[in-house]
Amino acid sequence: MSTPNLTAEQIEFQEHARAWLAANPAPETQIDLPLSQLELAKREQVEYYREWQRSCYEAGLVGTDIAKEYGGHGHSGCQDIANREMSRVGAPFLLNTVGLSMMIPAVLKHGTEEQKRRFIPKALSAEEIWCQGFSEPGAGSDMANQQTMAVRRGEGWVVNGHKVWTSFGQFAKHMILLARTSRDHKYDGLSFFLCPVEGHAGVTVKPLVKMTGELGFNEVFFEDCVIDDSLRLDEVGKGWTVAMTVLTHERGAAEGAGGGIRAVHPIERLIGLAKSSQRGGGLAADDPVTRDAIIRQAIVHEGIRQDARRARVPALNDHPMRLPMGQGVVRTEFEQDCARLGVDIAGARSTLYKHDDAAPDNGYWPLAYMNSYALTIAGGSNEIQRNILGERILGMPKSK
Amino acid sequence: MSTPNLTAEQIEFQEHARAWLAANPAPETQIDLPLSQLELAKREQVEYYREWQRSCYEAGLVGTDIAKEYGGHGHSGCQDIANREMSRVGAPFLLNTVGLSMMIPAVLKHGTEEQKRRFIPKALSAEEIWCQGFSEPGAGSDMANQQTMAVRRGEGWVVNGHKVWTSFGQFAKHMILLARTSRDHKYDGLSFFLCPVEGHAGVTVKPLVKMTGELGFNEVFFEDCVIDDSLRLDEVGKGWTVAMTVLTHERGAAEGAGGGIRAVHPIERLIGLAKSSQRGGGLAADDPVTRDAIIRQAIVHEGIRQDARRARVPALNDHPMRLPMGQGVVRTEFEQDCARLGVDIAGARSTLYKHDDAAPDNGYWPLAYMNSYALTIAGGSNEIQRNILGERILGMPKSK
Amino acid sequence: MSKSNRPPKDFGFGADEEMLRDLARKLLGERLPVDKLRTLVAEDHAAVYERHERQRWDEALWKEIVELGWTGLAVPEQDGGVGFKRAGIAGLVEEVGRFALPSPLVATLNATDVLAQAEGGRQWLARIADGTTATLAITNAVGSWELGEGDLSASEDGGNLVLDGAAYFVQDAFKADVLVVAAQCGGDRVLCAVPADSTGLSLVPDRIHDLTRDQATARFEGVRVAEENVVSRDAVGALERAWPSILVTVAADLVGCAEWQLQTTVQYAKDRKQFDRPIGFFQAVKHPLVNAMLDIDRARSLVYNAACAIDFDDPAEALKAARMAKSAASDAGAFISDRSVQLHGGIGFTWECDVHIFFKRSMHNQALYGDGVYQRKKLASTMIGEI
Amino acid sequence: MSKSNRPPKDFGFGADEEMLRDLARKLLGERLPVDKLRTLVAEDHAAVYERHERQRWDEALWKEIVELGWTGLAVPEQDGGVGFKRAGIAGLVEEVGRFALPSPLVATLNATDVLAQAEGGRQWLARIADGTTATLAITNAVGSWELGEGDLSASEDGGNLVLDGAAYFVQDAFKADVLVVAAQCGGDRVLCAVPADSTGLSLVPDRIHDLTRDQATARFEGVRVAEENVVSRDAVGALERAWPSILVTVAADLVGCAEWQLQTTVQYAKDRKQFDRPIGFFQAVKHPLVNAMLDIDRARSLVYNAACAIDFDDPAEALKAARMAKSAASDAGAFISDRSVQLHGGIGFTWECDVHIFFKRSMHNQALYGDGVYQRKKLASTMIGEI
Repeated sequence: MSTPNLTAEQIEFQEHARAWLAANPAPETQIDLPLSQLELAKREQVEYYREWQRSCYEAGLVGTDIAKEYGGHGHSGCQDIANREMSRVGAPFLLNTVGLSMMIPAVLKHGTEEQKRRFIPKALSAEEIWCQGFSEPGAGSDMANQQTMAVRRGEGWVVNGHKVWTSFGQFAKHMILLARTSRDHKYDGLSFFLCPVEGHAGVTVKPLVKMTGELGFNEVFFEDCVIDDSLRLDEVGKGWTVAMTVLTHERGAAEGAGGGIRAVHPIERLIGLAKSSQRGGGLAADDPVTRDAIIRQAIVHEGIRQDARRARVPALNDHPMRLPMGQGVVRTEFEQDCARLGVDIAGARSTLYKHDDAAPDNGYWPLAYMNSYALTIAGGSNEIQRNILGERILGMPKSK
Repeated sequence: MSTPNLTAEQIEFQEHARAWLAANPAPETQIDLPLSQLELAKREQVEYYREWQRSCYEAGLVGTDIAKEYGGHGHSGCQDIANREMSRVGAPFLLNTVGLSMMIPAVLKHGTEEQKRRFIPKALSAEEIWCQGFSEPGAGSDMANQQTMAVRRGEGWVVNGHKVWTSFGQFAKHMILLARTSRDHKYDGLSFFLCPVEGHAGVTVKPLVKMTGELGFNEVFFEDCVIDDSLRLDEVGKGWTVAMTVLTHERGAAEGAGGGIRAVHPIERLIGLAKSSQRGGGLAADDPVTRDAIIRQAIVHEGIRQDARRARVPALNDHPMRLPMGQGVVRTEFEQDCARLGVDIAGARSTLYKHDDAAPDNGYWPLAYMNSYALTIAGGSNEIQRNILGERILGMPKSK
Repeated sequence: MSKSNRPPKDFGFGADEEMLRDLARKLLGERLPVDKLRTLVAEDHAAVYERHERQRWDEALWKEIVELGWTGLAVPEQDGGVGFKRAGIAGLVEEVGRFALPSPLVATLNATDVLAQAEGGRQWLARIADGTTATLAITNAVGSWELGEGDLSASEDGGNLVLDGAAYFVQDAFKADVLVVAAQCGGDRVLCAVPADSTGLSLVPDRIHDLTRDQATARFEGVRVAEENVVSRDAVGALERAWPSILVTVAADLVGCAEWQLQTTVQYAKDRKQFDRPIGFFQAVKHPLVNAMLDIDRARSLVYNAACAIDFDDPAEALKAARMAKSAASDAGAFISDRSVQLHGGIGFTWECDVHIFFKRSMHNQALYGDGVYQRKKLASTMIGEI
Repeated sequence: MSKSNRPPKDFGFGADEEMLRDLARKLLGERLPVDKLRTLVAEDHAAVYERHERQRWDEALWKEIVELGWTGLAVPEQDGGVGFKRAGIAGLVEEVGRFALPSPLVATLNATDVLAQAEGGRQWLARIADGTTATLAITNAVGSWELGEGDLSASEDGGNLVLDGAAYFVQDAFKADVLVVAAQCGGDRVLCAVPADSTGLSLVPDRIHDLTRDQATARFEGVRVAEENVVSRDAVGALERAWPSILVTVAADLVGCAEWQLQTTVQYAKDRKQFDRPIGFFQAVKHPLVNAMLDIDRARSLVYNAACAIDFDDPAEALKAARMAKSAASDAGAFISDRSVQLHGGIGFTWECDVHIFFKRSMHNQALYGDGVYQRKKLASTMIGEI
């Protein structure tokens, strides 16, 4: 892990982060922890991760680069270091991922001073969990096709509609909500709200069952839900702009940010599986076709790391968004392809669900494979991402 | 090679075909013969193949099932047998492929009695070579976008325009010509002609150089070329219907019909190459990743054979055109994939052109690979073929 | 069944075979439309994956199937069965896959094929023809399909054998009356028919993804096998001879399942609108579905070719053809499974959408008895030569 | 060149490297636009493929390049060269690939890298820094890249060596002043620098597809090599140490070439109309080009990573990174080559369209020193372990 050219502040911070993480390993627990954030289903799991994020926050590893007046620690260029160190020790994931990587960037860029002070500190500490309300049952990959309406009434807005794919919805205090405030314009008719969820009248959260039989996503129904106008982010009709800020950040921010199960090196994990799996009378790890498939993934994996590295070298980027925007497709399909390869290597043992003792890696592979479709579908399917790349980066005509 | 349930006529014919082929092998020659029909470039090559087709015709192996009044031999269900037997002995290909598999089916279905008597016999004997005039420089994959105009004048038509991709054009006596007779309708504005080429005023044939540096295709320019109305096939405005007859037949007729170089079993050829190529310090044939790639192709190859077999069992076809129409894409990409695999197996030796003594299989692989794009592009690219399959077979909405 | 010298052009798929296939399609279409299937196997996710309740199947429908004689189709005529052509059985199993029928039919067919190759299997074949269900218990703890491997040993005790150890990945074990078991007995590998209720035999359910079957570990603690139930002293030989049939049956199930996935996804692509058009307008949807269709067609054609080669008694050709069919069917199944979820978009990822039922059945079958890579490795040994 | 302990985040691609790259892009953009390239190498197909005339290159441009010092970039400073970072050389070679420059630059760089690892290579390095061109002659008759293999033998004769046999697939042999040759000499593999005009050395031109280079078989009949030209008694060691640099250079050429193919095809997709729309509207055109872009990006990032690893003297890491780069670049090159012809449609298949020039250069480079499958096999041995 290379960390050259650090400032004095960064070197000091790195030492602090390493020392703290060494002294404060994630607590042992009897709780059945999920394989990833997407499978969070039980309150006790949430409390475990909430507590972990809170202690990381208090140690300065979360909100590291955010100004002190918004509850941060006021460092500069140290969050990446914190993320890397957390990842390095395989720390649990940070629970409030929507708050950290979607709400906070949006509020910092588009919010009022009051909104910043009200929402950012409690998101950093995980006291208030956030969820995302962008997807609708009818909208599919066309995110601008929002049907949830917010209608002006007095000082506030009345919201009616139906959101889907809402991770963390059942535990969330707030939602970043994209809603239609005008039917006259497709894009300019959208506005962005910081909408209360938990205990708020007119909001009902209903957990959705995934194809794996697990929970993790929710449907959220709005029936005459009233939101104060102070919870609007940026101007009326600027919702699409805010949403783009959020999504650009999300797609680019997959790196770092604590690891949990994902901190295990995916290629090492595949190799480990191959070394414990049979194929054709020998070890799968000795089967050259399997080896070739694993090394293919290893090259993609290294490519993702090096793409991220090259993205920060302007001289080696002809188009500034080409590498950052391409990563969404590359990373999600890498996860899918790795998981599918794991299924294939596991062979007969891929038939086993996670609670079966004989399932390799506690049943990770088939579940990760099926769950990977959330990555390639949600937030604009990879088909749509390829349209966007072809149009915005390569300049080809719109396919829609 | 299985030939069950033959009629007495067929059994007798098969014996005749075998005996004749055994007694009449293709003559030895000093001529540099092309790797496939598409690379025919020299008059001496043409004469060699013309002579071969003529003798096959006289022996009853060509025009086998065509009525005697049109120069055929009046058998029933024997052409397939003839093709198989020619293929089995690796006979040279039949020169007049456009005449045999495009013109004759179209004239039999759409032509007048006079046209049948005039054109079919000399096509069977290869006395008159045919070429095809469907593709235009501006039309690309949209075959209905013909710009070559045929304008009525007295008893005939005056043709102006420009055709491309015309195999055999430089040796052809006639062309099956699709031309526009009305600008008011896209499809119904097309008509079909049996157009004279060789020595005909207003027709200029210019050989086109392929990416491989070989000849084989031509451009054909029409400048005030006059065609008699008796050379029109079917009614004015029915050109698209006739063209569909031709193309359906073409795509379905890739089987059999004499083999030449293609009669070599493509998988045997790949295995042979692998057994004579080095890879990583051993034989390529011992490299399991190469083996896997070869067997993949072997399965596709067997699949093509069995698809053709199943296409003739109505009980195993839910949609009668699904298998026949799918074969165009499958077969052309099979040829491309096999050739590409051969390039990869040949390794450094794939850099060599056909006249280099060290080139494996006389330089077949890289040339076959490059020439395979004629298959996946011409006559409607495979992208368009997939549209047609999705629309006509699966019933999805048109992408155009 | 009449055998001629040459495999027929129509794979031997004649009027009888078509009639049985159409009957199956009609019966399953009436009795197991997809909404009934969903109620049957996927009503409550927690029951399956958290409480691990035994998966359900329609036993009344199964009784009807037994009465229709499907269990006896693979039993030779001389043993009281129908001795149906493999081509006909493939046609039937395609429908079973298309409706994702939860039943011991495939397991029973597979076990029947092995018993038919065992010198002492006749009495069990007769029982199967009468409706007894069976399954194979031949796989070791890591799921190896190598025929000589296993974790069961047999010792002689008077005229009987005593079995100890375990067999893993036993398909539809809880629906089977008898387990066909391979065990190491000194230098021999013996094949035994062990009634499911034998003393000392316990079935431990696997927790599996597939909702349309069960799977178990069969544990043997001093299970006594009477002499007449030791059906062969050459288990490897019997399994080897049966292997083409076993592969073709699983491949046919995959093909039927894949065709359902294709048609369902095509229908969704016609109905679902985005950007004001049915999504089937877009080539990113249309072309993958065309590719899936071509893959399925290949697999289907290869299944009938292999079935026909089995019927016409060409063992080397049959095994080669069957491996090709299984390879093509596994790959076609994997591809359409992937696209069926992806192209259904958000809804395809949920429990309420039926695609996951077929996705999981297909995933299970893709692995069963070896995936594409595995089959191609075996094919390379015969077609290119040993390394 | 300063070396620190850790590879820099920016691959060491700083101001100097950017300046050289931009200079190269400007020079080649002015002196070798694609229409000039076509005139230079592809004016007459019969001259190349039928009459087998020597392929042409712009010697005046080459003289300028030599004056700019590009031949000395890889020569260490202490030997009179520039000792430029590999990251900078990769940036230059990307441009060379992008313009498909016919020249002995890549061959000379590759030979330089080997000489720089040979204990007795210094005098030749100094000459290369002054403009002498070189190439490697290390490949056997079947094109094996295994370092210990070859068809050349050396025998001692006084202080000299005498070479007999042949080296095959020698890149740009007719443009090289000196051949760097590996030969078996008793139990040793020796590395020699053999001037191209040595008595007994003859170059037999290969007939190749690529229009932008030449290739030859070098035949040695009693070629005497003076002692000072026996540059190493451990050819395998020198080649092994140079191998990462060699792979990265070829990979960089592939990446530049691929980027030209991508951009040219994208432009065609914008300009060319079918069905009343630019064909780039269609996802069957757009999505493959996006995939090509992502593949090229990966290869390019891996090239700079490998170059940087070489600069920072981590041999094991450098070889691994270089094999990854070559694998990714070969595959990316193969894919965009395929699509560049297919998506250009009919015109892309013709000699008059420029895509074939890049298609053939890419195809040549994909194979050179091992394709993706080959590199991954080697990587598996180190990353997973020997079988």
